[in-house]
Amino acid sequence: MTLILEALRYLVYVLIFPGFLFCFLTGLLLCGIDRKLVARMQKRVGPPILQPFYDFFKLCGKETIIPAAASKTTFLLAPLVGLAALVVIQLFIPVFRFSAFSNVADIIVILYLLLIPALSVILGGAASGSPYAGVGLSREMVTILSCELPLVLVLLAVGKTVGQALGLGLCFSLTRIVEYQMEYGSLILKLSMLPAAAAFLLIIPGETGNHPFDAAEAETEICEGPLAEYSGAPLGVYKLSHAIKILTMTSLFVALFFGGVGRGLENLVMLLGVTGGLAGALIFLLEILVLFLFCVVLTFLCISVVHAVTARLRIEQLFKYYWTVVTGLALISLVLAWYGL
Amino acid sequence: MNMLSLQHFPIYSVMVLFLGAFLVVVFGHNKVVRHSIALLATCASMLFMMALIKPVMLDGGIIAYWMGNRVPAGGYAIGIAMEVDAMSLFFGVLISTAVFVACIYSIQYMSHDDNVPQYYTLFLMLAGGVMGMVLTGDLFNMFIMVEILTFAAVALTAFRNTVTGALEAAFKYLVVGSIGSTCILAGTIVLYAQMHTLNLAQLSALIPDHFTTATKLAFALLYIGFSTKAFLVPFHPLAADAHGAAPASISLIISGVLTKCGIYGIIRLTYFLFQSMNLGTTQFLLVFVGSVSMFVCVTMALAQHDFKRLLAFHSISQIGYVLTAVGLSTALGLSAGVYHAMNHTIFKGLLFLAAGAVLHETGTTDLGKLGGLSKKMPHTTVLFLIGAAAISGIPPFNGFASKWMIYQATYQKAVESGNIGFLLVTIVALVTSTLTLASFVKVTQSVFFGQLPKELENVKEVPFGMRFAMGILALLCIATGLFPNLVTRYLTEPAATAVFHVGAYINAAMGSGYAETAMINPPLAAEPAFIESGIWSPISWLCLLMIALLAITVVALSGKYDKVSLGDVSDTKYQLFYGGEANFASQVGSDDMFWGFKYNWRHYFSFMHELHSGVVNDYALWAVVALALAILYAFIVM
Amino acid sequence: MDFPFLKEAVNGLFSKSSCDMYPVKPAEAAPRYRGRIVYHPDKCINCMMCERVCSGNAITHTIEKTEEGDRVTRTFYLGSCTFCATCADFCNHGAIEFTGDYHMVATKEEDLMVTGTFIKKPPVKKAAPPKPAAPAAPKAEEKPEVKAEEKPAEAAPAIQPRDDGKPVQDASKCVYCTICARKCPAGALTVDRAAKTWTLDEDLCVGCGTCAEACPKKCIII
Amino acid sequence: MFKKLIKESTGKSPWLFHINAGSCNGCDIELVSVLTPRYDAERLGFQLTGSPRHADIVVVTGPVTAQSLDRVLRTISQVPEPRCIVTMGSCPQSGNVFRGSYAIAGPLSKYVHVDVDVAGCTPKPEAVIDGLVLATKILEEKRGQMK
Repeated sequence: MTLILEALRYLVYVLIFPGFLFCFLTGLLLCGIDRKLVARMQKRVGPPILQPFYDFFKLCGKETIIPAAASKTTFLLAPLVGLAALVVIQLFIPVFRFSAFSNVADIIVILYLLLIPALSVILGGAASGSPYAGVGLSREMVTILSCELPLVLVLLAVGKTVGQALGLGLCFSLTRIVEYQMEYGSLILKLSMLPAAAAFLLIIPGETGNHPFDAAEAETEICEGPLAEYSGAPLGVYKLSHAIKILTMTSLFVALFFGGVGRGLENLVMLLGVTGGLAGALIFLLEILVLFLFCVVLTFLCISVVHAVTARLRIEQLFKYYWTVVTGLALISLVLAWYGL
Repeated sequence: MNMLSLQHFPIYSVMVLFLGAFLVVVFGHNKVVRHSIALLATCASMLFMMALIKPVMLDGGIIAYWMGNRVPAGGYAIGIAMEVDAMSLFFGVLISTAVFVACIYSIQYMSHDDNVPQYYTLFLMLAGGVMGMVLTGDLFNMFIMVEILTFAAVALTAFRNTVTGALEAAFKYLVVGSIGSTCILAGTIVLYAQMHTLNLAQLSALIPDHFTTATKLAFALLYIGFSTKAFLVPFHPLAADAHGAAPASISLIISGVLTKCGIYGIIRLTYFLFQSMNLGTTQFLLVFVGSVSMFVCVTMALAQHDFKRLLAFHSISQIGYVLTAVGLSTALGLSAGVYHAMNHTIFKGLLFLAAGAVLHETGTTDLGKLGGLSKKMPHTTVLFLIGAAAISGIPPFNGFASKWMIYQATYQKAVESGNIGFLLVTIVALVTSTLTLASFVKVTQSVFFGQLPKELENVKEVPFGMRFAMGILALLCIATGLFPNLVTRYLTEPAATAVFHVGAYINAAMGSGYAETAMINPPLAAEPAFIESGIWSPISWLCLLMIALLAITVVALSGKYDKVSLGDVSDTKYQLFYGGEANFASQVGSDDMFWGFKYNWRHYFSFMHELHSGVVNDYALWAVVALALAILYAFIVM
Repeated sequence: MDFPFLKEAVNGLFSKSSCDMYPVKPAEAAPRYRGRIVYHPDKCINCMMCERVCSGNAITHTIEKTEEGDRVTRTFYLGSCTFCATCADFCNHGAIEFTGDYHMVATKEEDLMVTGTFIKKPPVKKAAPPKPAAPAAPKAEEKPEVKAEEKPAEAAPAIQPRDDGKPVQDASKCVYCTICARKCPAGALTVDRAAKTWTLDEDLCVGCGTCAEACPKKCIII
Repeated sequence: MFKKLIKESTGKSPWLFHINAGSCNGCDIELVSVLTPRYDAERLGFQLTGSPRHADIVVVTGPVTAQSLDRVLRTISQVPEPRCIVTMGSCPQSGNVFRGSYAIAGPLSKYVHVDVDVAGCTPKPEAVIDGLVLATKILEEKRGQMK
């Protein structure tokens, strides 16, 4: 009996809460809020918040054309694999106290899992056979390359700080990082972690392919790069996975640097005097809400403002920017963490 | 099957191969006989090795077999010994499977060529040499086996002498390879002069107390000799030329197996003979050479525009990973390195066989002339993608499991030893893994996807035999990737512990108690701790991915995701969008991919371009300079 | 590391959007905006000047012969019009007017057609006067006989305009500078400076009045 | 329920693809000005896309010169169903001042069924918005009739 219950619980995790439905709704909502904020910053009225939902369902209704030069199965399968991998990554990221599967993976693994959605775009573009897609996937690969080094440094710095504090040398497990922050306060408050947080903020638009770093899907120069030949439902799945990636990166940032907020919520609930089962549920809801709010603020900070204010970088400027400025920031925090500050 | 009857299996597995080589010469002109002899020989040697797994690996026994039963008398080992402990058996099993798969593949692959009997004789000689080198317990015997495999490999590189550059590559390989062999020979002679014995076990008992300058010279010579065989940094251009010209099954053997012999030799040298791994200096030497060859070869691979040369540079960069992990001399590091060596043989073999398939069908491996092969060769594309994902460390595959262990080992070593150098190694390792992914994206786009050029119109799928061989390797890729804990517990950890139990190794050969008497400080026999700081179970991850993928496909199919509209090129609707132009063949050239990265590193690439001049005397010069540096290093720093 | 528009972006966030919400709030075109054409057929005299000057040749007309004159229906095809309003300028009868209505969206061709019809009474046909042997004589006798019955004679025998809209020349003031002949678009006038003759070819003349306007001495009355 | 949701969202998120068939760029800049803050077509869901595969509404400007004819027709054929074709300005409807010239391949309606014409030699942005809103209504009906 417990096996069925267990299986059901896993199914709920995968399909409902931190899984598909939650990602679908919050991802598209974040994308809608981002487009609205960018419009407001340009003194425009901007599309309604639910515009990404309309876009997604319209694309589902469109006809899916497969060009004769494309190889059909990879062309159709690539977006689905990318979306599935993104949903699975979201399962590993703990929402403050609650963590669905977080004992299964750690941050280096998440670093590598983040490659799969980007690879699904590359494979989809390669499968479509169009030369625009060829240029697009070569730029997409350079973008991954440039985001990888600073992301590695940030994760090593966090692993070192938490590992040293917990006394086991290095700790890559996300749950333990969050628990550490619960006891000793969020990592954002530590001096050595500030440059790492700043570096991570600069990585988010690059990793998700947002405006200043979207040389890979530049709709003006190379007709949306790898997505040039996509139409209908596969294109909708790609736009959806783009939106969910924003959610994944921002919630990863919250888990890594704002873990201590969970303790604050618990104290708040304790203050209100709610006890017993209700308290657990309340904390759970509060956690989700606070996570969503943090994600919105972070999306505004690192995606919308940067989108409204900057122009698109050429691909080698993007690479140079990431491997000098952002890597420098990350290196500072790594060295500080190394010498135990 | 008690210990006694198992004793003969190592010599059986070596001799079967040499016997097969002899028989092929005699009866080789008939196709069926030739193929059956080759298959039987390789299969027999693999079965002998498999049979030894249970006793040696799991029960921890060590087989010491004296040729002609000349047991050591009076404390001196006169006879030639074959000593098989967990480490050599691990490499033995790995090599025999790779050789067996290569044999299956080459049956159909070599059908177009002429004078094939000579191919199989050389092939079996090479296999015998490699098996002999890994299982032998005698230093001079190891040198002889190295000689056999080098000359067989040189002859096989030049087998298709019509291919441009084959003879020149073979000549280069011959020159630098023989420099390496002579270094090993010189080292053996110096050691023999000092220790008056050639038996590995006795040497590893005597050398640590006589750490004189002569033995240091021997160390340097042997190290350079074995690193030539493993194509490490100063000798890596050889590999690129050799693979470029050799037939694919031979490339599999050279990159998958020969380089492992070099690594095996270095492990024996540093952990057993000189037991110098606890010295910081040898660790620095190995880790430095490993990470330099890791980074240099991956960047060189990015600049290639020939499929096989690109794979060759990648195999050296993966060997760099293995050497870095081995050089850490922590239990986790050694097991990660050995695990990555196994994975490398599997996925590199798969990639080389895929390259062979492309060459077999289209006649060229130039990335510029290929394209769109996935429509014509779907199975090869899928198998290639599995290999590419494995080498670039995508989670469910085996490359990721071993690379992830390597990152943890280096980072742990950095934390324990407190010196930031190892941290730099972890970062270089992670960046190199992404660069590997980049170069395999380049190959995928320019060979298998993109536009199908006119002249490749009538390309067909590869015959079943070749696909079957690739299929075995692909299955192994996935299997070892999904069950890392099984592989580590039954294969790599016994091998790693065997390396730390030098005393047991010596006693097995020289009779119990010899190690304690002969050595002042008997080797540490501490139980190595395999602590892993991260948790990662690929099985549960894969189940989650499958559930999510299933859910998404069900939702998609209900939303009529597969109701797609297909049509042929004549209707303009299904032509590619070129900004309105008519359909014309335009493929993103393989060497202007990643323009952004290459532009930022243009000084580095131009410097590398001049360095790799392709002239044989440059490479010979490098070999000698590396030897000189190694000797200097051994004298001053060791 | 300067972000040029950061300040504008942030206070843009908090200020009202500068969008004037078109479909919700209707927007007026500029005062003298040249939008949809309105055609007043009654004023039109079918001089076809507008058709001739229209750069997009968007104006076409059809004539049907009917008993009380020929029915002229003129259509302005907005789909081919550049809205330069040259036709309006050339139409000295003010038959073409450009309104401020810019809503010219159509799914069918016909919605962009602006048409108008009117009946053009034929000119009163009289016996074709004999070809004037002497240039001076015909114009003198031709005029009084036509005009005699309606107008009481004024002090100076002023020249009365003819009823069929064709121009009449007042010989006393005319200096035969031949400007009117050169200006006449239809080439109906021939003026001979030496012989001081001013002859009008009634079939060619469409009564557009360009000669009257152009005459420096204002001696042509229409 | 799902089909109704798709039908409605087809009307709410029309993506434009702009084809310049030899236009004098008067209509091109007017079309882009529709996306500027003052007229802001994005609040109705309009978005300019880079590839015809992503487009719902194709806006054609310019008198379809002979050179650009087969390119325009090929690009329009590559737009997935349900699609609308909007001609902007007088040129694509009739060739305007260029009618009759050897270089003009005639009005677009000769080759393709044009759904909405926005007349005006550079129609006012408000007129363009009207045209596009009318096109989205037609798009919604087309989506309704589809299977």
